[in-house]
Amino acid sequence: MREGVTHTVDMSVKLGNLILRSPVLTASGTFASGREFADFVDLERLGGLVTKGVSLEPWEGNPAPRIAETPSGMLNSIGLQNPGVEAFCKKDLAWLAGVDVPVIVNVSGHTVAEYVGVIERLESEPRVDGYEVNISCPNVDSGGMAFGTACVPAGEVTRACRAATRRPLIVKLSPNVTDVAEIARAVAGAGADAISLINTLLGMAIDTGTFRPRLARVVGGLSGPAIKPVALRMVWQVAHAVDVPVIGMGGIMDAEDAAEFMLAGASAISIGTANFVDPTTSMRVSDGLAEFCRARGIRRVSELTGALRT
Amino acid sequence: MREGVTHTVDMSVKLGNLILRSPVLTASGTFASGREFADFVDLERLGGLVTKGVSLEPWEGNPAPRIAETPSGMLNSIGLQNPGVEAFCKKDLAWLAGVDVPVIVNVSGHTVAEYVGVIERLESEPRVDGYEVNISCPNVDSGGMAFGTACVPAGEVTRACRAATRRPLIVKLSPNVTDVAEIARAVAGAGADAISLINTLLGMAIDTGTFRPRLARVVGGLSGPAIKPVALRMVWQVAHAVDVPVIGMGGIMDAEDAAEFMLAGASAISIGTANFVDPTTSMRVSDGLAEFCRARGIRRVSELTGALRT
Amino acid sequence: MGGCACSQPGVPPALENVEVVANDRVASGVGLVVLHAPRTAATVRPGQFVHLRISRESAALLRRPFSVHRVRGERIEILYQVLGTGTRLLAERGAGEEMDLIGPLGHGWEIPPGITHALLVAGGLGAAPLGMLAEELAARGVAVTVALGAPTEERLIARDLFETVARRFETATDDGSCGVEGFVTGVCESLLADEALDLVYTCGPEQMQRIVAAQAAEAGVSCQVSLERLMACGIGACLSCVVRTNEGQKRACVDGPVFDAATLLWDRSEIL
Amino acid sequence: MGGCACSQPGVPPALENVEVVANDRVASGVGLVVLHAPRTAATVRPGQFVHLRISRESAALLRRPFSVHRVRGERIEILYQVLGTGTRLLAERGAGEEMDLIGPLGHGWEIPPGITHALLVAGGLGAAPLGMLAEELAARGVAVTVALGAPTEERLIARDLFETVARRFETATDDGSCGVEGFVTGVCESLLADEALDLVYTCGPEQMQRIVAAQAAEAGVSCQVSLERLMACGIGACLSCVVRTNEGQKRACVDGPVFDAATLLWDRSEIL
Ligand SMILES: Cc1cc2nc3c(=O)[nH]c(=O)nc-3n(C[C@H](O)[C@H](O)[C@H](O)COP(=O)(O)OP(=O)(O)OC[C@H]3O[C@@H](n4cnc5c(N)ncnc54)[C@H](O)[C@@H]3O)c2cc1C
Ligand SMILES: Cc1cc2nc3c(=O)[nH]c(=O)nc-3n(C[C@H](O)[C@H](O)[C@H](O)COP(=O)(O)OP(=O)(O)OC[C@H]3O[C@@H](n4cnc5c(N)ncnc54)[C@H](O)[C@@H]3O)c2cc1C
Ligand SMILES: Cc1cc2nc3c(=O)[nH]c(=O)nc-3n(C[C@H](O)[C@H](O)[C@H](O)COP(=O)(O)O)c2cc1C
Ligand SMILES: Cc1cc2nc3c(=O)[nH]c(=O)nc-3n(C[C@H](O)[C@H](O)[C@H](O)COP(=O)(O)O)c2cc1C
Ligand code: FES
Ligand code: FES
Repeated sequence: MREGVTHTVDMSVKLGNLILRSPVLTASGTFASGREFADFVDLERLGGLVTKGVSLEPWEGNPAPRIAETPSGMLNSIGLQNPGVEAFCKKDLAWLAGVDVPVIVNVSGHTVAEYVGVIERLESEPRVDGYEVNISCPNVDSGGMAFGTACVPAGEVTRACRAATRRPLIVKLSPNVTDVAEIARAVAGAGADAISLINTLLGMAIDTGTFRPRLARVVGGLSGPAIKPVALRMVWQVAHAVDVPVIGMGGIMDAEDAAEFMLAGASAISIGTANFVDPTTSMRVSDGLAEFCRARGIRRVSELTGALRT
Repeated sequence: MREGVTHTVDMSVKLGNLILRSPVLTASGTFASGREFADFVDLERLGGLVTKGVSLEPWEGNPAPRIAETPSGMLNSIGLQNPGVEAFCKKDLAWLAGVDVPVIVNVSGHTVAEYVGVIERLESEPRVDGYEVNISCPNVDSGGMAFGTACVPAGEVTRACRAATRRPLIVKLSPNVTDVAEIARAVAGAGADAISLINTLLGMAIDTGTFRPRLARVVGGLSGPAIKPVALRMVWQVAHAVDVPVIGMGGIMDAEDAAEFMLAGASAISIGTANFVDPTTSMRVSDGLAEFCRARGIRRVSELTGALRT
Repeated sequence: MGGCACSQPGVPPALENVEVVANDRVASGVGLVVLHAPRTAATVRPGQFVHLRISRESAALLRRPFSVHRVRGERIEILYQVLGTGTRLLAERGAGEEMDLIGPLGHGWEIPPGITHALLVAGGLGAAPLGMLAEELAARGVAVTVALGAPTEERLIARDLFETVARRFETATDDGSCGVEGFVTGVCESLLADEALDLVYTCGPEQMQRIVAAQAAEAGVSCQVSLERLMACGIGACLSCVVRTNEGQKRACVDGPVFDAATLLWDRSEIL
Repeated sequence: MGGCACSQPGVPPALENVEVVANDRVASGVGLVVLHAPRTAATVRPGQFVHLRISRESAALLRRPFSVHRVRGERIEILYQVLGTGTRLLAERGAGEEMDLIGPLGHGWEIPPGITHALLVAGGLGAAPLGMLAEELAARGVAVTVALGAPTEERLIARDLFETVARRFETATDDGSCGVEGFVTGVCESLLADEALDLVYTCGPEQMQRIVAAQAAEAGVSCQVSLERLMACGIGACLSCVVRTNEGQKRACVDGPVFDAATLLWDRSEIL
């Protein structure tokens, strides 16, 4: 069966200059650098592996508790804990050298200079295929989301990163804004090759037993199926607002969900929280999307992109 | 048991000049004008009944399908279908004349003048105890949410409505904004006696069988437990930003949920989508909140407001 | 019907805790669940429905509307087609498990006094709300003719019930495995020509009901249809279930689900 | 332990479909579920856990981590306390029902070569991960002393197992209904004074583990503790389960749940 599927449906998609063998990527922060999933997933069948956020210096992240379950979703306030770009190169990229999959490094920073610093350090690393600039993390005090909620700073970070690399540059947007299309236009105008969305919605949960917030940091980012309707709406808005390709994510659990995002205008999609629920999700979605197309006589998965009938 | 509960816990709350016998209200658009729920709920035990949105002229609403179920939530694009303020007075207020419960009329309009027109017409109606100005409906093309997503128009509508009435004036905010606290300050500054939030999050769902949006209007408002974390976060932010009382809502299904909103800073709470799932929810939450307080030796439910320990 | 709730006062709906008595597959993808629901059983009228909460844990939040197919003592029977999350969960429920419902709901079939011969036209699961009606008509001495359609013989739902109560019973299957090969609308057309009918009652896919309504209108026979709409509340409060009629927008859950076909503005109405 | 995964290579975790063989209440609010899980049963080591998906339909999305209490042939046994949504659902699962798990997971108890006498201190459900350990120690000829604490006699979990394998078995209950009246830490203190121990293993409320660790340190005996943290992935990818140690932040799911008490920075660690 699977053989037949891969033979009849062309699963490759184009993201600017990047040609991916599948539209299924992994969402940053939910897949580490892939190693932990190697027992569950054939990493080489992924369209791309988007790493956990990497910063110039090591970041400690936020105090625990860092997660809370919510109806059909979860909150996290990990806070971009990571060992810094140097350790990332030594450990993660070294391990990834043995895996044939496009690697997109998710870049974090408190300042424009820090974002650029990470990219500059990575430019000499052959194992990096592109960058995803995270201007939308709700879990750090300065930088992060602050860049992603207004057009001017969003454009500035993008322009500075663009100047630092000729590699594919994806900018990841925050959903915590009044007009996501406006921000999308700003970053596309500043040179982004693609836009990914959505990052998490800022949320909160309270323990009625202790009268305390469930997250030590009080607020955190909401992800999972609960946010899918919001994510889909934003992908649809952004796909209509800009010419660059869109990578859609937010609550994708199965191939039907993935198809919804592509119909709304996404050229590729990312699996996030679902990796925790079922570590094989990315493979299931990949196979399921191929089957979805085959069953409908669709020859190329890319034909789904924007095929919504309104 | 219930007897004991009502005797030992003071369930009354103050919303500006309004003293309510319970913090439990019904959310606009989910309870009509109460009549349909009279078989399930003792309306006179509600803190207040917030009516479906009322406009100056009759509104047709949006074409069907108008709802779609989503994980732990639902989308709606009813579009404020209502027979206009005149018919509302004749039918709904006439029926409510026989029910001893505070009536808060939810007011909609395309223009500032329309909002004011509704209030002016209702000023002479003794059965009206207050207004909730909806500047946050995502389901109408002009007016509605447009007023609620920027400070200047939000302030303008509020000021105009304030000038038209001395009755309690609640302004209902949209969650589809970058900075809800800023909007809250604008409407509080313009004379709102209280702020209610959140209205629905703008979302979308797609039928992968037909490649069509599940809602005829394409986008609609997301409500239900899925949005609770976002609602709680916004209530918490707004309660810290303004001095006027806050009415919290968004996914409340039980007394624990209601307690979360009060701990985050709400003086009262509204039951919305849960009315569809269990038409007795408002009573269950009322009894449950009393029991919640009793079990913890809390004498007044109002002590929960803002009691979050951070 | 369509607004004239006067003619069907009925009892007010209530929330009722119910228990599954039996739950069996009756055709491929179709189940029959028997619920112990004394209040509903005692008060429901043909064409009314219940709004069922299949699970409290599920991420699928809303209730699901189902017609009451038959009543037996304190039990109601629901015929259901497995389509999505809710009906899949329903099919997994076994005897002894509990659920709750709101019911009885809606404005059911009108049985005008003095009618002597009625035609019931059912397509697929459309047979569900016509079961109680057929029994009630027969009990009142009204002659009942039934036209039942399905893709194949196996999918002819509630055949036994209709065969028992109907004076005349015709079937149509897409594959000709039972009765006429083709659509049930063909059978309807011949019956309208053959028989002296006072009324047509129909339920099934909206496209089919539309054709039946047109055929009845052509033949000068009045026609009642039972419509399906997406429903959140089921009790008239949310306005999700609107139906366009020549008297304005009506709510399928309280003004319907049964409407006089002559009042419907089909051209604007939604096909689910 | 704490980072030295070298000493416990184990098998890589896998997704395994499992079936409920039995699910019984063993004390008030405590259940024992037996799962047919051949791969996990064959490979799990004492102190490891499984990440269980209790329901696919539930709005509660995440898996739930549970220690493997015992292995019998192709079956694993899990002792669970009913606390919230997930464990309530678990308690409703009956024989024949299917679930899936990821396992075996985590770095379990270390059994250093040459030890002759170990003390196991369990508070409440803390007995769960100590079951397999007690059996394994006994099988290796290590003398086992067990101190088991609970609020009341009825809540002394896994008493039979410990009574069978332990050379010495002491209990403490809050109400004195069995053994010493008071906390199990009191019993632990006397045992540390009485017996010549090579190692203390403990699991239970974090506050209790902290005291036991301090007592062991005082007595110059090394101590291993099994920590509970909120876990999303369970496989080391999400960083939700961090534990502060003197070697930096560790992940409870892969570097733990068992840690050498001496490495923990208790003062900064989270009490669930
Ligand atoms: C008054 C009335 C009576 C009905 N009687 C019966 C009956 O006797 N037997 C039967 O099999 N079906 C009946 N239906 C249709 C039945 O309600 C749907 O098949 C069922 O809700 C599908 O639920 P699901 O979770 O399996 O599907 P999903 O597609 O997962 O449902 C998603 C949402 O769409 C709604 N929905 C999906 N299909 C329909 C539909 N056709 N009509 C209304 N809502 C729908 C669901 O209620 C839910 O809110 C009736 C519908 C109405 C309005
Ligand atoms: C390695 C490990 C082994 C465990 N072994 C056992 C065992 O053998 N027996 C047993 O009864 N319990 C054990 N626990 C605790 C068990 O995981 C929780 O009691 C359970 O997850 C509660 O789920 P719930 O849905 O009932 O509670 P809810 O409060 O509804 O859960 C909400 C969320 O919080 C998490 N959570 C709540 N309490 C805990 C907790 N104490 N530890 C970790 N996560 C928690 C849940 O997993 C879920 O993500 C273990 C925990 C860990 C980390
Ligand atoms: C635990 C966790 C950690 C995350 N870390 C990052 C991160 O480091 N960088 C980033 O851009 N997004 C991060 N995200 C956001 C996800 O990449 C994704 O945008 C979001 O979770 C929505 O998708 P989902 O609903 O499929 O999870 C994280 C999400 C989760 C749940
Ligand atoms: C079907 C439906 C109709 C609604 N109509 C209105 C309305 O007329 N005016 C308004 O201010 N809010 C309206 N709302 C928003 C609710 O009042 C409430 O703010 C929102 O649904 C969040 O609460 P919940 O999650 O408890 O439903 C409507 C919501 C739903 C689901
Ligand atoms: S379903 Fe709510 S009005 Fe009909
Ligand atoms: S639970 Fe994800 S890293 Fe430990």
